[in-house]
Amino acid sequence: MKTHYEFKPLNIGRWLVWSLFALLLAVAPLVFRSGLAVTVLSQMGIAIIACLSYNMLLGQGGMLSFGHAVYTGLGAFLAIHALNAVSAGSLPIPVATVPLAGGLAGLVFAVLFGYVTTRKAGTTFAMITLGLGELVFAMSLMIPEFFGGEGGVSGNRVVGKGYMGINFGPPVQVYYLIAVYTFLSVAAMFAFTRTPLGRMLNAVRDNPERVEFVGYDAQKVRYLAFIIAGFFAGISGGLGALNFEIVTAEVVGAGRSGAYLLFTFLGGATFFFGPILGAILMVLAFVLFSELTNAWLLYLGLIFLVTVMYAPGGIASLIMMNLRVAAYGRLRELWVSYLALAVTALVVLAGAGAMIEMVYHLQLNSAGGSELRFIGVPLDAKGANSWFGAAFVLLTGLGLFELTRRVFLRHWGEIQEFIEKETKRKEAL
Amino acid sequence: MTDTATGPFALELRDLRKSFGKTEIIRGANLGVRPGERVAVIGPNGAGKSTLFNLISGRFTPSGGQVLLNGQRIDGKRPFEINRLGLSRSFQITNIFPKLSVFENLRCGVLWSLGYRYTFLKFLADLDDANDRAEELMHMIRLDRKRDTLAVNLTYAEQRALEIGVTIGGGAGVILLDEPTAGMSRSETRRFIELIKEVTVGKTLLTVEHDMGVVFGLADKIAVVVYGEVIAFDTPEKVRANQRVQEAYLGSHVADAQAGGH
Amino acid sequence: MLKVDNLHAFYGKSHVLHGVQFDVRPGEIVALLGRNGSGRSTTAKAIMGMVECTGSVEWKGRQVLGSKPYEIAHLGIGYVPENRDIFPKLTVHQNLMLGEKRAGRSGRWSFDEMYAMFPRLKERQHTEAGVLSGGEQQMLTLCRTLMGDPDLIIIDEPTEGLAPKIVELVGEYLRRLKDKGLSVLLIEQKLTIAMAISDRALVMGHGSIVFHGTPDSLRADAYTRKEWLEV
Amino acid sequence: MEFFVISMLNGLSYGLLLFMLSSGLTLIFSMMGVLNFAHASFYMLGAYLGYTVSRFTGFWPALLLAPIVVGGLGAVFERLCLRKVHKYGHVPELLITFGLSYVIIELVQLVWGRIALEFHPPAILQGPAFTLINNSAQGLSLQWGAAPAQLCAAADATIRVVCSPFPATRGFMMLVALVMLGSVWLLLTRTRIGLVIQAALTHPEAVEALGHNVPRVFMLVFGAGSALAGLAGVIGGSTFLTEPAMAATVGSVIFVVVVVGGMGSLSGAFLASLLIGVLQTFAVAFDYSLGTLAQQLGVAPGSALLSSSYVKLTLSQVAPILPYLFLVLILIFRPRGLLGTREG
Amino acid sequence: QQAPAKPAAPAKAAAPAGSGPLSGEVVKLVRIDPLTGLLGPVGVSQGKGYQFFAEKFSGAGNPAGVKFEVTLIDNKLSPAESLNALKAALDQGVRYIIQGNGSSVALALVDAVNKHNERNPGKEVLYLNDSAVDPDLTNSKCSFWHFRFDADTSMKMEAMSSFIAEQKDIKNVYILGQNYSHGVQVAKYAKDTLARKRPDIKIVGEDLHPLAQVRDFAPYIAKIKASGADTVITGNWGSDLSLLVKAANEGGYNGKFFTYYAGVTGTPTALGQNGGGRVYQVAYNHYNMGGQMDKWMTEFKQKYNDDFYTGSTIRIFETLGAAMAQAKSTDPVKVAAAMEGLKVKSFNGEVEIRKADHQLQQPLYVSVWQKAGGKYPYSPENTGMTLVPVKEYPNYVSSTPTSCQMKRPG
Ligand SMILES: Nc1ncnc2c1ncn2[C@@H]1O[C@H](COP(=O)(O)OP(=O)(O)OP(=O)(O)O)[C@@H](O)[C@H]1O
Ligand SMILES: Nc1ncnc2c1ncn2[C@@H]1O[C@H](COP(=O)(O)OP(=O)(O)OP(=O)(O)O)[C@@H](O)[C@H]1O
Ligand SMILES: [Mg+2]
Ligand SMILES: [Mg+2]
Repeated sequence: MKTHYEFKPLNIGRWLVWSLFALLLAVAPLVFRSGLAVTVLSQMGIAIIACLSYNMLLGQGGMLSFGHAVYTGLGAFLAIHALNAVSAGSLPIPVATVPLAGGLAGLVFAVLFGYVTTRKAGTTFAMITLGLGELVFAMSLMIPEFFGGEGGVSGNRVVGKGYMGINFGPPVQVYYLIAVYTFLSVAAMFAFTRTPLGRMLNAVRDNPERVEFVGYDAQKVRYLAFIIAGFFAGISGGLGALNFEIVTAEVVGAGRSGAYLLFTFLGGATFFFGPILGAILMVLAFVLFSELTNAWLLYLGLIFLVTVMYAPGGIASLIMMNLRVAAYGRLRELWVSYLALAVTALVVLAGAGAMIEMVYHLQLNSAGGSELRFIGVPLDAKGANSWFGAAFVLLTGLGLFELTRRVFLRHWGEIQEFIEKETKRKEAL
Repeated sequence: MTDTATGPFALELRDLRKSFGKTEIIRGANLGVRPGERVAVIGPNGAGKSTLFNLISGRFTPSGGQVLLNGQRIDGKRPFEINRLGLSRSFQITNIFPKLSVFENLRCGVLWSLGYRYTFLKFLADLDDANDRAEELMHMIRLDRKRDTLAVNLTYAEQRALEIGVTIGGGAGVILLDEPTAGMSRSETRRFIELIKEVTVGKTLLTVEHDMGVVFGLADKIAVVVYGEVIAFDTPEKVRANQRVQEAYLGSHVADAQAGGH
Repeated sequence: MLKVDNLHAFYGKSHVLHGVQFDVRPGEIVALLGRNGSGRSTTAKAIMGMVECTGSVEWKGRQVLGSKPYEIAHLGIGYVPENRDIFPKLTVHQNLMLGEKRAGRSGRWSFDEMYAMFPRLKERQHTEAGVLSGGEQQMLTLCRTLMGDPDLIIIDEPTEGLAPKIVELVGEYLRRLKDKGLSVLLIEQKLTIAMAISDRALVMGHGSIVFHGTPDSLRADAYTRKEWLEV
Repeated sequence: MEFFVISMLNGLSYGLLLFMLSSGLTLIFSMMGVLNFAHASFYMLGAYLGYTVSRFTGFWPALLLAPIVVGGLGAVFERLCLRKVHKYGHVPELLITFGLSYVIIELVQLVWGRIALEFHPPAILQGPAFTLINNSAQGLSLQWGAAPAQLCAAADATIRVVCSPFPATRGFMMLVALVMLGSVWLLLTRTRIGLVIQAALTHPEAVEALGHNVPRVFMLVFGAGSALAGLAGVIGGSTFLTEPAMAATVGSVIFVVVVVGGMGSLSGAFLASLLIGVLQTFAVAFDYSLGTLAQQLGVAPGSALLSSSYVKLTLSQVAPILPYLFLVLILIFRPRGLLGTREG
Repeated sequence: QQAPAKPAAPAKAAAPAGSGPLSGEVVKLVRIDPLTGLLGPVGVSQGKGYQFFAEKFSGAGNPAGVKFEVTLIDNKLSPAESLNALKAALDQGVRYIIQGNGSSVALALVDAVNKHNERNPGKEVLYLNDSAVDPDLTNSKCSFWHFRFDADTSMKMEAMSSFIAEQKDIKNVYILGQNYSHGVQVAKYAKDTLARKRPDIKIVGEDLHPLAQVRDFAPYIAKIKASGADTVITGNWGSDLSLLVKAANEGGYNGKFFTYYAGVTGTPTALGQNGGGRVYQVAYNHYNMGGQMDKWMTEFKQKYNDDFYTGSTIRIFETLGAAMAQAKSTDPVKVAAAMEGLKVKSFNGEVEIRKADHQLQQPLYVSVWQKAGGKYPYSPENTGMTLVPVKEYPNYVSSTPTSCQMKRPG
């Protein structure tokens, strides 16, 4: 009996997806050329590795870690020390392999810390990682020999003449190095999900007890996965060290760990590609979103509330749901609803945004006059008109949104029913 | 205890004991099962049948006594160690991997025994033996059509079947089934018993059952557990005739009616 | 007392009950029989307000369809779910305490009576219910519901996993409940016991009632037994 | 001796402060299993609301009103948001409180601005509750309220007198913490609410079928937990600082208390708070480091080693992170916490 | 780009077009500092200062006649974010970067600016540091591209210790600090300078605690009391300072506190009446400088309802203007060269950018926190309190030697 026949048609699709991914990585800096864009792209690559490695724990192993930055961060520190050793000539390895040093460091620390953390799952695991994270962060300021104190440790990635003009001076060269690492790491982590250990990790997540009755040691499965996740986390840290050429204590901080958790979840922990989306959003949120508005933290918080409530599977699950609808050929009838939803949602956002921005303006900026522009519309933060206008827009938007949402939900439900019937029918065949 | 067959025991309990806090639940149980025997374990509710299974399979550590599998002591070992030595069990309350598909569930059950252990250097898709074995199991438990359905979405009976599939997947020689037919209707039960018989050919089987029909249909021998002791271990006919068993367990006419009904 | 009419129930989009109709009179044991998946448990849940449904459920002359489960419980319907649903981390005694609608007031039943009914529970009253044996858990759920002093008790497969001797005992107790004036809607798999104690029997198939009559007439109706019960 | 007494008092009162901060968290966590990351934000909200209300009504009514408002907001949040994600499990529950904490902090800054507020305790709480007087001639004595100046001044140069006032705010805080302990204990043991919720965590439908209005109970518990946070906020805000960073400083140490104490154990949380409070306070007093230890043991490490930070790090320097060390150790060796009954 | 300091509205020609040599040229500056988080309020307040003074110093306000435009980027106090912000600024063609809060950010920026300038000749940027005080920045890590306008930790300690040396009643000193480079450096310089100036003063204790982690300072106060210290030297800022003083008050500790940052946004309110008469601050300015500064501060307060205290802001515009006029160019390389050794008259007398290490040499003031009124009426955050100057130390006293080996381009 040949069993993997059903992978055949998918394999073509898979080749396509991976080639597209590679292509995307290759052309991105040709499209977005500014200095900021290149470093943002680099950071996205780095974040993608970090979030995927985090999701090995969260999504695939059911381990909620509050201290993943420990492994990315320590990887970064080790990598920058390695880089400095390379610069000093005491470590004869090419600069391009420095991230691997970070990976090794992540691995070693995961071996050390993972031994105690992965003995338990659930809340106990979460809390140990929280405690370890705090400890490592506190230590980072107390032991300047290794962590470089407040200023951190800096290095210089340009060592010697380089090879064929590649000396990693120009950010674009570093970007391509990161892109290569990103591609390989993503591929490796995807491959991992298809291996016996990867599958058993899912089993451990679902039912650690039962795993022991099919011959596996649940603890050991968790531990091994933790080590592998630590390795990739370290690589991501090492790439970060190369990109910034400086590593400071913030890389092991709780803020980082929290961000990995939040954005991995936002992207979608249940699908492999979810964390990739999450990572991209993370970089956008921290680098660009915060430049657009002072109220970015507020928006971020609200986005999380809404996502957790209405799309607990993250963005990836939304996409997959629509793909499923598309597979049954019924996505097309939804676009009107989507359009309506988007438009009304934008109206709500405009109303709410105008009010939020006015409050912020009043608070931070009032001396510059009470006028401000919000998406091109002049507003007067002290004028009743603007406030009434914004409130009106908000309320109308809310009303319309709710209306369209209901219509959409009915339609959506009907389609789901249809799909369910179809699957039942197919099963019965 | 009367030993009809001779030779080494596949599974042997020697004065096995287990206490929870102050209460002793298993009070010196003795039992010897020969290879290939099908044994039904019966007894009143709370007698300690499931506890006995938990002790044998390593879920609990015994407070005293010994458990031997093919002559080797396994008491005090962890569940996965015992499993690797060739003993596998199912659960009274369905216990599978809810977010994995039927096929994945079964494949998880076979991986270790085929020697793949913790490897992450091979693709699952390339493990022909594991895939074939899982397909075969899936066919045996008649879930081919639900191959890619997540286990949570199966009906109760299907989940029970899957539970059995995962249990026998590893190819263990000794199988413990805890109330495999619980919650099934008569007809389903009948089908299911056939299934169990079919998939456990040549294996040593211990199963807990309350349904006398099943018990008498399936078992070569019956072990009666009462108050943490094995008070009788014999052929079905002799056990049914046993006065103590009558008193402690079977009650009067219901048992007869049930047993006779098949 | 309980009058179910044209009841349709849905799990999300799947339509499970198709116009179920029956009634239960005071002091009566009604057996609800049928194959796996015929919709018996769903009927019970629909009465308790736990699934989405349309139609009519009248209890003591009052429409309860659309009420919340706890409101229905307060009106005097007790429900013993099929998958036992004991509270694993609470002790046996605490499980029983939760059965009471108001702390300390248990109406017709007291803790002592419960413990007298199943001495096994008394022995284990301070144990976490999660570690009870399957049968013990079944006893516990029954007692827990009785503590709420219901007038009608809906029991979903109470003898599941019980030793034959206990099965008999449960039958015994159900009859005693009836003597105390309770009505019982008994969902059962084991025909023998259901036929032995019930006043009327209903058979369900594919989400509607396909047979309605006394146990004797069911015994006589070979077609129904073959087609819908497969015995 | 007097240093010991004062340190002990400081330690206990700090422990009680920790308990006050975490009691609401314990309540919600032990009953609902939700690790409420927004707890510190509710604490902060309590302080700011307390400040605003007290400007209209004075401190004491604010002490009552602000927690009620915070509790109400908590209940509303439970009703509108948390309830929706309950069915998805603990991680989304935790994340939604995470998101809420961002929102609250930003909103608070929007409404009250970004710099510290002048929120003072009422006059009656401003002085010392009592003063410990250590007179090298007469020994240790205790004086209620502030000690008169002449008692604290040495009459003659050979006598050393040290007056250590114990702030009334601290005393009040200890009192409130004890009251909280009592009321949460009553709630847990004298009512069935605890049972209902624990049962509902695993089988909500069965609990409803028994006649309990589960959603309402959840809402009440979350509201009560938030109200406790709010109460702590009014007191903490007036005793310490009312500023945007106040939530962050309370931060994760309250989780340490709850987890070290044991999941679902009120007495455990209490014990853990006191232990951590005393431990940390006394640790501050010790300047021992690995280096001095080695020297005392007669080992003479090389001077290069001696000057490295690892070796120079003193106990007092690491005092504030001891709770985390404690947390990790406890969880490794006793995963269910000091007095916990269940794991995870 | 948001907020506080949108480029000063050009329409409001507060400063008429100047007549300097570069009249009409626009100089863009980007300030990379926190606008959110722990130091957000400080960054926001300082941002307003740049907005205010960019307008004042534009056009006729500076000898070169250039127009200054300042934008703010929020770095969330994160070095990595700051490097992103730097990239964003470079993309906009900005050649002047300003930063101040957090030496970790400062060190990261110096490093990044050095590398950028080395790898991109012709596109150099200057980094103007208004408040990061890590001495390393003008010693071991000194850079041609970096200029510091605050006085570094060692200079301030020089002044502070001179003052302490004059106080005969100070005999026992306790040093307490946050456990990171600033706290460690304060402790180190305190010990060095006191040993030099008043060897009889005993250091009776020394402690470091984690940054912004301590909720309860009572144990530290108990320890300080037990040590018999009459004076505490601390580098603490923000809530770590306010809570310390509060705990001292409550714990009945009456000694003096010598601090660096009593006047920074938020701290005055938090201090309130606490510590009146015994909390000292050493800085290059205080709230009652008199003259033009007083007028500016009043105007600033009216306009923004906030207090201006970061005097470096003014110095940056003054020196930039002068250097550009001198260099007749806004090219950073030439301007930097012109800034070296530049002297300007400023609100606290003549100040000089020392050529050797680019550290501004300036007078320092020791002031004490007490009731406002009389000669010293300015009350920050309407607390009714103020910082009253008790001693001024001219350049030559506060100056400290440098170990800088400056590498100059070309
Ligand atoms: N972890 C435990 N702690 C305390 N008591 C336990 C524990 N596990 C089981 N028991 C008790 O041991 C007794 C035997 O339980 P067991 O589950 O083995 O019974 P059983 O024979 O399988 O009954 P059933 O047929 O009803 O399933 C019961 O009374 C049960 O309450
Ligand atoms: N939660 C659910 N979601 C979707 N479908 C369900 C759900 N529960 C039950 N069903 C379906 O509804 C139908 C009736 O189920 P129900 O549980 O009422 O049957 P039953 O007669 O009680 O059978 P059993 O003997 O299994 O208890 C079945 O086809 C079942 O698959
Ligand atoms: Mg059992
Ligand atoms: Mg059913």
